[in-house]
Amino acid sequence: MRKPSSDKKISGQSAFREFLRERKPMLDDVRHTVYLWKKTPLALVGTVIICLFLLVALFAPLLAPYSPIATDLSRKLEAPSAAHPFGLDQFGRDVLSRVIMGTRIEVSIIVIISVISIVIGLIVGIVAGYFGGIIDEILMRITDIFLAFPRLVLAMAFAAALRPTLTNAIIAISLVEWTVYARLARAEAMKIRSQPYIEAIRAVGASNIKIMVFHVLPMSISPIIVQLTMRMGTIILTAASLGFLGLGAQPPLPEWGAIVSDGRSYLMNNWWITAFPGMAIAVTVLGFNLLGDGIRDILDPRIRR
Amino acid sequence: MEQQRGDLLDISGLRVVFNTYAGQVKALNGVELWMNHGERLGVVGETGCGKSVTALSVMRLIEEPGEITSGALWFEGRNLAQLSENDLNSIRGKDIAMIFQEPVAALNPVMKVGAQIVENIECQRRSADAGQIPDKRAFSEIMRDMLGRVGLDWQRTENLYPHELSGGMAQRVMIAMALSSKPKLLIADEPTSALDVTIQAQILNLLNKLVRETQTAVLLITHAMGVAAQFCDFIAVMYAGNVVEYGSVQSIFRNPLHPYTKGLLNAVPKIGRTDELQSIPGIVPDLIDPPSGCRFHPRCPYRKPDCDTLEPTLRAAKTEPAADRHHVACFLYQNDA
Amino acid sequence: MELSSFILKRLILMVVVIFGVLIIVFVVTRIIPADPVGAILGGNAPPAAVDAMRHQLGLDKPIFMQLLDYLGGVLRGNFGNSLVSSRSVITDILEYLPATIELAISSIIFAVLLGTTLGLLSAVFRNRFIDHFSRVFSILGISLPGFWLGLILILFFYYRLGWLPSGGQYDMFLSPTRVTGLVLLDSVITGEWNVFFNAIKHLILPTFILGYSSTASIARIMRASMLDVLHQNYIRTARAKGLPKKTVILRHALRNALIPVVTIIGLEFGGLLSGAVLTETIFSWPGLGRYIVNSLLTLDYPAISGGTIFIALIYSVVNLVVDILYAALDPRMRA
Amino acid sequence: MNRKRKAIAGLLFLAALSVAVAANIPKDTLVVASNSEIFKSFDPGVCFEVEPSVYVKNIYANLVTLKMVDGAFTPVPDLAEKWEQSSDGKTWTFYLRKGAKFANGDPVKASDVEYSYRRAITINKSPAWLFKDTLGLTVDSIKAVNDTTVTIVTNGAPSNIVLSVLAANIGGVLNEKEVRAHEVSGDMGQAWLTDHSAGAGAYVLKEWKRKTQIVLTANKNYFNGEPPIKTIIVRDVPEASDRYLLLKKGDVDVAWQITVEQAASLRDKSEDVALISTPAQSLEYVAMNASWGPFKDNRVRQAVKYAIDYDAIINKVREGFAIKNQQFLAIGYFGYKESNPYKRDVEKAKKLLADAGYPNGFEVEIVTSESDIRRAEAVVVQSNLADIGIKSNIVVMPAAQMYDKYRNQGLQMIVAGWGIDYPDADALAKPFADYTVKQLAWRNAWLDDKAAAMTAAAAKEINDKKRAQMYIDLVQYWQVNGPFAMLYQPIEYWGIRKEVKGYDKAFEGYNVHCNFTLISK
Repeated sequence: MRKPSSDKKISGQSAFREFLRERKPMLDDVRHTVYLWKKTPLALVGTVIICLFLLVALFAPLLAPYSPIATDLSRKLEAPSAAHPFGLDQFGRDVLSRVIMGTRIEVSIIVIISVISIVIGLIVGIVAGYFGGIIDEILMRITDIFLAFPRLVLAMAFAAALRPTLTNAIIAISLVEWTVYARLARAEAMKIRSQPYIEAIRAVGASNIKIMVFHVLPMSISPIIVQLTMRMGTIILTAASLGFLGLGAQPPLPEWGAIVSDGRSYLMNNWWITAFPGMAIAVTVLGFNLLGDGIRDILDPRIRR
Repeated sequence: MEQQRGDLLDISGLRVVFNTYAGQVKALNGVELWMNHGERLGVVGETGCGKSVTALSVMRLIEEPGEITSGALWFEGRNLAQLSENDLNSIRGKDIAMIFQEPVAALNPVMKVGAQIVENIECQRRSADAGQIPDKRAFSEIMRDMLGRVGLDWQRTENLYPHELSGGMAQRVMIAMALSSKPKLLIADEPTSALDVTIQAQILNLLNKLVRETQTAVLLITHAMGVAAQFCDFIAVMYAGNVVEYGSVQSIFRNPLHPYTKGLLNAVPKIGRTDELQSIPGIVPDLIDPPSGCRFHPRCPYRKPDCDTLEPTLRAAKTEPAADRHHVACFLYQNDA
Repeated sequence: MELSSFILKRLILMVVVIFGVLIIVFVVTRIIPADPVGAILGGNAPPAAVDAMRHQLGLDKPIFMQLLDYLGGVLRGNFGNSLVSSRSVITDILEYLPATIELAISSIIFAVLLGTTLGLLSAVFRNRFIDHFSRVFSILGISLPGFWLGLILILFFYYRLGWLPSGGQYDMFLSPTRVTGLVLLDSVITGEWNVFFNAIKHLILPTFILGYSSTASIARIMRASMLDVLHQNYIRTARAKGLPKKTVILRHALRNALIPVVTIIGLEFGGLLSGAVLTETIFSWPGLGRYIVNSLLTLDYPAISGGTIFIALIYSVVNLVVDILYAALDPRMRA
Repeated sequence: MNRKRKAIAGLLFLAALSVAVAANIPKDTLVVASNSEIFKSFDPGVCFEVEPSVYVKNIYANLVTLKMVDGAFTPVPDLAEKWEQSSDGKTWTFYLRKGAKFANGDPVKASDVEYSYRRAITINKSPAWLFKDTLGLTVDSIKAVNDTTVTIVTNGAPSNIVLSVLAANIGGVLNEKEVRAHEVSGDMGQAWLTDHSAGAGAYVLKEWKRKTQIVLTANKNYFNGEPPIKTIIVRDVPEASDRYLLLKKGDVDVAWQITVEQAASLRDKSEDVALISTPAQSLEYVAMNASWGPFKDNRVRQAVKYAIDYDAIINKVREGFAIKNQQFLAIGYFGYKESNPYKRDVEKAKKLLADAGYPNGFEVEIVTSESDIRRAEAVVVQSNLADIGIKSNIVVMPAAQMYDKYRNQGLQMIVAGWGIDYPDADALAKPFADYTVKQLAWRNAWLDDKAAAMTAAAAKEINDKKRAQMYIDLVQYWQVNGPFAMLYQPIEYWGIRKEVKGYDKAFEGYNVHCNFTLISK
């Protein structure tokens, strides 16, 4: 039994210690996550790559030595040199600046696709999980239909249907990506729906919509964020593949997949047009995957011990 | 140094630690244990006192993040702690066998039960007469005989999968498997704790019968004093990683010396006694930074000034006849503190 | 649940899904603001010829009518004729399907073998060099863009070293007899061993590129499930029996760890079919993937619908087979 | 013990694998790498794409064929020894050579010609309009008078048009007996002829494994004697870089559609591989929608024509694989007289724009297709227009979408090309100058009646000298007022191994004339 300290003298110091004691389980968890984080160097490497990727995207205009679309046919297909570390492409454009500006496009691709697919996924998932019954059955069958297609094939079909531009490619990929989040949100919603406190709130007169928004939604955010980091790698690859097939970003937009596709017939003598953007895709997607892998290991109870 | 105390097994100064994220758990703090051929030693203590860890350490089955930091594991003149992995493998399953608390979980879910027993027999035979071509049919015969001796109809049980067995049946299979290679020492890590009471008695009686026939020594890990008293010849009481008292069943029960043993015995309800049960005050210590000196001192009513600085060692208590081997690790009985 | 009713339910579900797929593909291809006929007849064709062809194909009818005609046709197994090859879509697909299946099967086998080994190694030697190496190697699998890596490998292995061919299913001078369309299988059936070895040489690079991307997810699942299995009690029993470490891992741990891996093979097969689209273009592989890409670029409606439906069909059938396999592998499911 | 066995099996396996990959190509075989994805059919009545028609020309013999004689296409006898044109110019009589046989040995009879041409009209596929509209033929126009004579009654089109059309794919003569034998539910053998052949040409179509390869074998009964190359294998290789690698490695003899840069590197310095080139039968142009905004005023159209840097496009974009030709007639065509009035003149263009009331220019959308070359041209035109104040953005569309908009006059500005159907001035004058035929002139909404009248008159003129002069006048008028800025006439090129001989002769005047029999190794 602790000696009760005198009332007057509860100093700030003991209040802080009190605050800490209440937070112990959470702090404990954070310490454990950091410990695991340090133990998996791969996740560290992933984090570093992603930070670099975001920084380059942020300061792209400053970093890019030349304009990504200025053509200079007189110097086309110049090999990499000090002035142009990544060399020039068949239109005489600086490949390095195109790759750097491309970072910004990749970030916008990821952000837009993630937002659209999460919004659709949440709506479909929560509604299906929360109401259950026939609504759940219908919505889930629709999800199954989208999942029946191999991802890229469906994205290609949508991209070809809408005129092949970057925005349409983004829409196409989002139409494919939402299914992942729908399933997650549905699982979360079904778990919460059966909680006793939901009955209590409903008894107090809260409408379904309010429950869904204020209770189900916040709970399903965390698994979705985790899934998001793992999906980003695939999103970039899908966008790049569409670009490669000519169904995605159109020139002169320096989307990485399109740059690789542009340069592929010059691979023999001017390898640099394809090599550097390809490497950029590889490193960035590698970063996201390492990050995602690290997160997955940390959260997977089986591996956590 | 040589094996002196028990001619079958002699554990001295065994220390085991677990490096977890929260810090280093000092699970065993110099365990002292010994037994002779054919004897039965019961290791009792509250959960978390390190009795299971001791059992696993004997066969060096401690996995990451645990590790044996020091101590000797003498077994018939050989120190298991220094043995190489394949030398140890020639002893595991052959000379020392083990059965566990969760019998169903201890069997491979995707392999038929009969096959798992045959695997054990085959493994022992191969190490024994390496030259000969393993005779599959003979091994099955032995397996069927063992299943019969543990009271199971082998025609039905042989082809079942572990999840198709009840707890009792699974433990019988484990016993059949363990004893199929006629080990010198059987380590039973809380074999009956997960079973309901009626099955517990059956299993213990079965074990008692089989083990007596083959004169196999048994190291029984249990938290039930009653089970230990009924089954074993000697008892070792463990507390927070140390053996605090060791001796024959009679001397321990008749004349418990260590305060913790006394507390344990008072906590056991006895038929006919209606007075209120006493519990031992305080809680089991946190083994990451255990109490200094004797780890029981914070809860010990007879605490003396040195108890929280010096660590008591297991010493023979002079009062009893040598046969009882009564030892205790407490400064109350070491006047040269 | 009895196995047969499990399959029945899945079959009904599959039919519903395929029906949905039919509708989606039709709608998607029809809202294209473009005129495939013009492209196919070529810019020079006079408008009269274009209109004649549009009428002939019924493209001038209202969308809803076209949908009914199309669904009627599909139910009778007639997916219409491809605007490009003017052959029935079914014949086209049946000609190209075996090549894609052969590539997909060899890639999934490669991915499973490589994936499980990597997963096993990184679980058994956790947090040591082998663990990090195999995880990076497998993660590279889903990070490297297949189309880019393919080009580079061709440049290296074909042009610089000349060890491997740059594309196609077999050498142009061989003319293997076609039985099922799967060149490897056919060459075994007909005993044409020169075709067999040649086909393998042609399979190596495409299989690596296509399979490599599935290796990562298989390796990850394998590692996680292996780590989980290694902590189970029956592994401790196996070690207590004095079994050598190798036997403990291969006979006890591996068999249990493989069960969850089976489930994602179905999913990975879908990934393979996506990947096939790119790999086939790079390696001039006469498969369904290339057929679909080309039909998308030339807006060949019937071919797009027929091709995508077939791919969806294969994908659903494979998933069903994998689920049944899962029940067969794990005795606990067979109760 | 079994470990040893496994090792041996492994070694065996590797040995089999490492056997030399580069199959060396026998002397009497020619291997071609091209992208045969878009090939539809080898049926002469159906095939209308440029590349497959190369093979159709070598599989089927025609009544008459075209050869490049000192820079101009000249009709030459093929199955028909000689022919006559009636006084009113409408009825043509063809006399077949004696003893000509089909590949399967059946003799070539006039009834085969009658059947082939009637079939082409009845199945009414893409090339059918050449017979029906251009020559005004109906099923009854073709009659076999006897076994060796055929009469064809046309709408009186000039001789050069009639003979050019008969020399095209659609004029290929089929073996009636064999085609009827393979007819399926009244399709007149179309399904069978897609990947089989029943012709009398130099080669026989042995096999077409789609997306893999096409195999042609020499026709032993060919009336001009069996060709030196016995087998032609056309490998389907969709990737341009693959085709180039195969050529450099020696796994193929000929590579089609390699990039301009690769072609330039072969032309300049390459030991084992040579470059063959010949002016192509197509034209590359920039067109303006004459009824859209500023382009309504001819001075604005003139300004654009003066703004474009033709030399930059020819030398930088096409690396010199192009000929400056600023009219709609291809070089060497009937009525062609060189005339390239436009040169890049920024001042003049600006002045014209100011006079037309657009001193600070305007904004326009340039549409083009996905090929690298087209996009490069659009990029150059974009910067050229910017120099005179016209702001433009480029929109790249797949062919299907582009044609849809273009056909409905929906585009403002386009960079595109026009392939020539038959080697006669009319085949170019009609689309480019006569809006009534609803082709290029119509698509760019240049509804100029004077030009339409001049084109129609020239098409009917019998007298060749007068007809030639009419085309020269039409070109002159068209260059001043037309909505087209002609960029160049492309030069077609192929990469070939040094050991292939006669390829340039065989492909001179490509795709009107391609004769594999001239090739040897």
